[in-house]
Amino acid sequence: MPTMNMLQAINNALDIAMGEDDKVLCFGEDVGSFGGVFRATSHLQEKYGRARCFNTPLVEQGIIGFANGLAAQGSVPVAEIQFADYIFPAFDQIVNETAKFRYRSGDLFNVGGLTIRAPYGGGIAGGHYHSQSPEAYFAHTPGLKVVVPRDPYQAKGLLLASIRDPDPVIFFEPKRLYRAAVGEVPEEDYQLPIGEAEVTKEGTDVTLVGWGAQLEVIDRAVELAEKDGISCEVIDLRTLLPWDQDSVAESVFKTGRLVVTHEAPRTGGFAGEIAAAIQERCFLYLESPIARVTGLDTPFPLTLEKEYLPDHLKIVEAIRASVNF
Amino acid sequence: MPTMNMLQAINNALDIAMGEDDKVLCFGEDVGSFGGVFRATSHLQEKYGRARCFNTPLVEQGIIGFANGLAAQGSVPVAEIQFADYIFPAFDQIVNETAKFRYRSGDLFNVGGLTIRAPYGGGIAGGHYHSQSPEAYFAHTPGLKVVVPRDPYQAKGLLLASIRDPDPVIFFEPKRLYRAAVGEVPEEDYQLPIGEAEVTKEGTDVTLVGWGAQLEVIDRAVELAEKDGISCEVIDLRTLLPWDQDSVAESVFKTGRLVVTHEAPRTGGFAGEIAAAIQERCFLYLESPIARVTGLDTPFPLTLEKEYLPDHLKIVEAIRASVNF
Amino acid sequence: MTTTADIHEPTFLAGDEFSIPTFRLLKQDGTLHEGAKAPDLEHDKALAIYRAMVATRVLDERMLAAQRQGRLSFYMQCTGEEAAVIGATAALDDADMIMAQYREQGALVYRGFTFDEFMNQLFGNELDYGKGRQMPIHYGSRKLHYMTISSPLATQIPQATGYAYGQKLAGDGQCTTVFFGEGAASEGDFHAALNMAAVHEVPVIFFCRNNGYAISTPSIEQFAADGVAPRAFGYRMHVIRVDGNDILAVYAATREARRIAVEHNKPVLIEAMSYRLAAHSSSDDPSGYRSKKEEEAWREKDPILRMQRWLIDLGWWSEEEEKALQESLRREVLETMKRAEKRPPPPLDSLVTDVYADVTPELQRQLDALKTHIRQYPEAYPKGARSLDPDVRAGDEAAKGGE
Amino acid sequence: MTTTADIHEPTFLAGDEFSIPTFRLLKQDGTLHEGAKAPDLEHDKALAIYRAMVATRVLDERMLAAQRQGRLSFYMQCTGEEAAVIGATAALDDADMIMAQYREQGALVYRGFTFDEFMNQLFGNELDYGKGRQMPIHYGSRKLHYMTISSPLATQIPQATGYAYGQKLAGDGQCTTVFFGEGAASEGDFHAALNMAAVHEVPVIFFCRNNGYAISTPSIEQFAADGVAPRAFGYRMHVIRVDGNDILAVYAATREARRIAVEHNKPVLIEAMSYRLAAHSSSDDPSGYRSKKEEEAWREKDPILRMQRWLIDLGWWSEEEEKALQESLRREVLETMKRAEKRPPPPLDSLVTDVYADVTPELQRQLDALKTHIRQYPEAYPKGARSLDPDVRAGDEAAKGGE
Ligand SMILES: Cc1ncc(C[n+]2csc(CCOP(=O)(O)OP(=O)(O)O)c2C)c(N)n1
Ligand SMILES: Cc1ncc(C[n+]2csc(CCOP(=O)(O)OP(=O)(O)O)c2C)c(N)n1
Ligand SMILES: [Mg+2]
Ligand SMILES: [Mg+2]
Repeated sequence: MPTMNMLQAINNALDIAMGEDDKVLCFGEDVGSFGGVFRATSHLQEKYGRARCFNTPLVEQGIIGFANGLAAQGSVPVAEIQFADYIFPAFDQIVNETAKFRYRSGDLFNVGGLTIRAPYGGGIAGGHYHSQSPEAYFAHTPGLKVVVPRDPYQAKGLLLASIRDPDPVIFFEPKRLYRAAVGEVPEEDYQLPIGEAEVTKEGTDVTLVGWGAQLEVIDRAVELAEKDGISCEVIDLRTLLPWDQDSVAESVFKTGRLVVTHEAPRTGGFAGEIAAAIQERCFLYLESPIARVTGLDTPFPLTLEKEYLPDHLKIVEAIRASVNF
Repeated sequence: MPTMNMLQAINNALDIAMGEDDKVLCFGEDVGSFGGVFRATSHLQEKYGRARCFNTPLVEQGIIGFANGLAAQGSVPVAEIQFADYIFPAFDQIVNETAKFRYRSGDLFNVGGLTIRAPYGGGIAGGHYHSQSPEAYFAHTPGLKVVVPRDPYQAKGLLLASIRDPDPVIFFEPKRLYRAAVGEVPEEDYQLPIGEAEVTKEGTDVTLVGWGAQLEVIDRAVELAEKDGISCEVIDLRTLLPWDQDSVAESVFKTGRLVVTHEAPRTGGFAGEIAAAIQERCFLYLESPIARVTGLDTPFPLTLEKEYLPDHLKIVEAIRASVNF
Repeated sequence: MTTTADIHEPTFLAGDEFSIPTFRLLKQDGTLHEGAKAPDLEHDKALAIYRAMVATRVLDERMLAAQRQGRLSFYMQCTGEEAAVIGATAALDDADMIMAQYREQGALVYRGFTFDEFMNQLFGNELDYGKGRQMPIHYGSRKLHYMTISSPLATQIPQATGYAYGQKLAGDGQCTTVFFGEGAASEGDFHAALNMAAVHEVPVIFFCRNNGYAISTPSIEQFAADGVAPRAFGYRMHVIRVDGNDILAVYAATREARRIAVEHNKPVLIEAMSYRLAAHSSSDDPSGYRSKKEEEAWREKDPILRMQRWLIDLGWWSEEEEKALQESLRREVLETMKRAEKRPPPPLDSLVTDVYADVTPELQRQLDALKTHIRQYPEAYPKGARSLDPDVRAGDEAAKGGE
Repeated sequence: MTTTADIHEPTFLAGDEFSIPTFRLLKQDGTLHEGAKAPDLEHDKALAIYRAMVATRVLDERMLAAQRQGRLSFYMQCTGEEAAVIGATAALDDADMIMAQYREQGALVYRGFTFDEFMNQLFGNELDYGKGRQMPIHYGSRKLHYMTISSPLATQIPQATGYAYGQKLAGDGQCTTVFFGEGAASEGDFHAALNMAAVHEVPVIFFCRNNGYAISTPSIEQFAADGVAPRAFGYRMHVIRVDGNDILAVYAATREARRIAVEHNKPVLIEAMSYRLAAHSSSDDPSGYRSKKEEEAWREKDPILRMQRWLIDLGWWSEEEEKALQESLRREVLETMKRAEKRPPPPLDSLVTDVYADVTPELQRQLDALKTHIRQYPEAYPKGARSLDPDVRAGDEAAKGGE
């Protein structure tokens, strides 16, 4: 099996999707001949022509408006937002239009073909405009699906599934893994399920839930915790909306403890939703409060990024506190 | 003391603020001579002139961009967004600019003078574009303050405090109360505190938390519950960001039970944050799972609005379930 | 870039150097302007247009009255702008996509949306294609290539650019026409849409209805420029300004715009100058922001009367036919309204379907909990309860079969 | 509305009917174009402008080199656009507000931002006004009336309209100048800003640096029109296109624009035609999207060399002075860089201050928890730990005192 980094896996998924279906289009700022500022769309214009892979003018609300229209027409647009921090000018098109298109028309029209890709997250010394994790905004928006891959294998399988999913998907790519995460990725076409979490490690004492680049951080924390003799179960949520409550609840029934982590600010972050839903479903099984290890309630900082981030040390402390409650 | 409805109370607050400080300006779509589609800014242009109260072109991102600049310059803009459903074109200006202005400049510049007013919420047969409750998006955005009044008295005091607060405030007005809520409101200038919840009713068995128009709904539910002999404590959060955790936690220490309600969809709604934070702080005191009574995870409907809304019957059932857990 | 000329004085331009003329063919008395030539418009088509204009007017009058009687929660009229909307629609291919703002019901009437279809939406009953989820006037029709209306302004403009780009790739010779008001043209989405359409050479017609007001805001507070038309220069886009009350001019301009769009894959901007004769919506009272005198002056320019005179001059129409048409339309509106009002609401399940292609597990849980709750309090939720009652459901089915 | 003329043929316009000329005064050899007249620019001011241009160039070269050496995480150069930025700034009042995009450090240099101040921001040390929170090049200065840079594009454009509206109300005779690229001008915020400025008669100068590219995207894929200038017609706004590499033309045009803005409360659009000679940023390699030949052709139009020749012709400047200036600037950059690099980072508390005017209870809890955690693992957070260590803090204070 070939080895790919996450960018290559994404590029490969786009290549397969475009090769297989003429209706798939890729566009966004600098996406055309240059292949995107991270090069996720490299060579696609060469291979599939300027009509199907192209630069847009610099206007995110236009990119998503255009993409909504294209999807309604029956095309399968894969629109890139250069950084998730710059998705907000398109917020109205996404929240008021993409998310409600099928519902409001009684299914006469839909934009299910749409996938929006955006690099997101911190850890690259990007300060507050190249580091944000805005997933909670979209996870509060019925009609959208929100997917985040943790490694190259997941990225390819989930992106192919997102492109072909009958609903619009926001696909957040943890950009600090773009080149850092390398792994075996099958050459051929495959899909991973949307809406299903994955238990990446079984354990009995405490459940850890995260998504994207936090999985790597969780793994480091778990290594430390297991040295203390704490048996950890790790769940990659993969899809935030609709999220797989059953898998998390099942795990917590077993472990009685839950630690959720994300980079986004704590207040109103998606860990809150998970904690709220799980305390409701697992109330009598919980042996300690559900803990959240998150970013601070501040804009994303620069010089003190390390201090801000929910790293393995903060997570392991939360695990210990949970187990020793 | 004069009697006012909520619109009159808001109009009165704006009048006092503009009368007292030349730097206060009111603007937005149809806000000028017409006084706004709900008439919240009636007579302000007449009284203070076109330079200080005016119509803007129909462009929410421009209204808030303009308001950010004005606030940075030292003015005190009160910008109206005609319906909260139409705040999303301005989402970038609010989330990336308003919220981060002071932080990113190290306090060289700030937009603390800014207040954004927007009618919000359902119950007026408005369908999904005249009924939304988008507060959770903003409550996940450090740097903003989010305030929601429950009645005319609160509206005047909180709006005056918001205008004068050193931080930018999003002020959501429950529009179904605009004319429906009538009460005594002092003629003179007064402020109510931002960041402080209010216990509107004391009780011992269960704590109810809500904001805005839900307080009225909670009151109806509490009436029913108390007939069953359940003693309810009711808290109006008033400010969602930063929210008054201490008041809610203190109440739950006493009652051991919590029901939170809002109209917005459940998943990712602000009740999740409250549940997550309170289960963490009050874990050993909780006698039943924290319950959320919310809108469904759908766009806001029309014909079946009654079925969608978290009404007093749904709340009283949640109270009973909580007490009988 | 075609910047060739140099200047050595700091000379500022503002575009007032030239103004954009208005294309007109028909005078208010029904005769042609001097030097004007009517477009090819054969008898049947001319009458189809005219009938659609009258039908739209009658529908609007009756439904506003129904709203006033409390039978309907909300309504919006096209009154005064029928020629702009229907003239443009008639110049298109019937399979061209139309993306409207909300005041373009005339386009649907012209394309054959029945009064029953209108009423089902207006009353949000079980036959509404939109399943009773949107406020009145948010029509949509897949078979008539009319995108379901969305309340947020201007969002449909870049969507039209995207839709038309898809049509260009599909190579089916279709284009998209997007309608919007001069107010909506202030939104950022307008700028995005026009620029992208020009850059990507998209067959889309941007049809701006400049009716002088955005709710209470007069166009003089909307923009300082001479209307919306000069913006086209900023994108290098073809543009024409047309008398929006002149059915022949609108028709001719749109036909030519469509030719440019489809044959050359070039977007076109049309600015139709008209006036919103009615209130903004049933919630609005224009006396707060404009004078009766101004309204009267525009009422004299009524586009329907203008076309009627032209048709009568041609011998294609008569007073008697007019009377008969009006009467039959009124009757039909009232009858369909009665039918639609009585129809039951959409079933409870429609609360959670179509959020996604399939109902998610969480939505199913929420629906199940809601059903349990409604069974406990059926009187409190009559609409929801009725679709949980098997007898009622059976009755509904039988009633449907009977029509 | 000034629509008077009528036409009876459906004639479409596209604005190509007239093109927008370019205002130029200075030729590349340092002499004036025929018929051109240099603006009043006395000796001292001319040299201040020139020195700022050279200082900007030197700063950019050195800091890019520092980035390449890994001493700096990121950098962006103004190279090639110094005349546009500094010529405009020099034509303003020093108390006028400037809202820049990110490539306008020349404006700060001209206004007297010291190399120390630059370096503190670039290294995000404890003396950075921005407290180390933003990426390098996000400068701001309250005393120099230069708004702190924000990465999201075009957001500053409507803010400038608002700021200038406030200035107009304050009646202090100041205006605002907002810089942005031809790429950023595609954003919806651009449209909002210009339209609102025209409607509300705001003293703001919209200064578009058209440097041919937005990262890899050439302007031909950004818009189909002849640049950004013709958009002014859509708002009825004064506009001028100027050779952005011509310091005299930029200066003269901006001075006149400021007069129009301040005396008549009218916004003005200036489009300065130039070229980004360097990469987009230190993360970019332009060889992937443009030719060396194209770059070379523009290098020949270097704005600094052009001004230098003009100054030498006037006898206001010499080769020796040039050499001395370059050397002293290089030395100064290196020295200040060394100082700034060594300075400690901002204190841990700066993570939570300035989110609000006062630290909220929840932020205080979060900070306290973080401090406890860092005390447990001081080696893992050297920057955070150092400000928790009382010895280090005392040492810092002493060091500061010593300078
Ligand atoms: C984004 C957004 N902002 C505000 C509104 C509220 N609103 C509805 S119609 C309208 C005026 C529209 O005027 P115009 O575009 O000129 O169309 P007209 O009503 O004149 O046909 C406004 C402000 C909205 N629907 N969407
Ligand atoms: C809203 C937003 N979208 C995308 C970006 C990423 N980005 C940074 S600079 C840039 C190109 C800007 O080009 P232009 O405005 O022409 O300025 P120039 O770099 O040429 O000076 C892009 C796309 C951003 N910073 N903000
Ligand atoms: Mg209008
Ligand atoms: Mg550029």
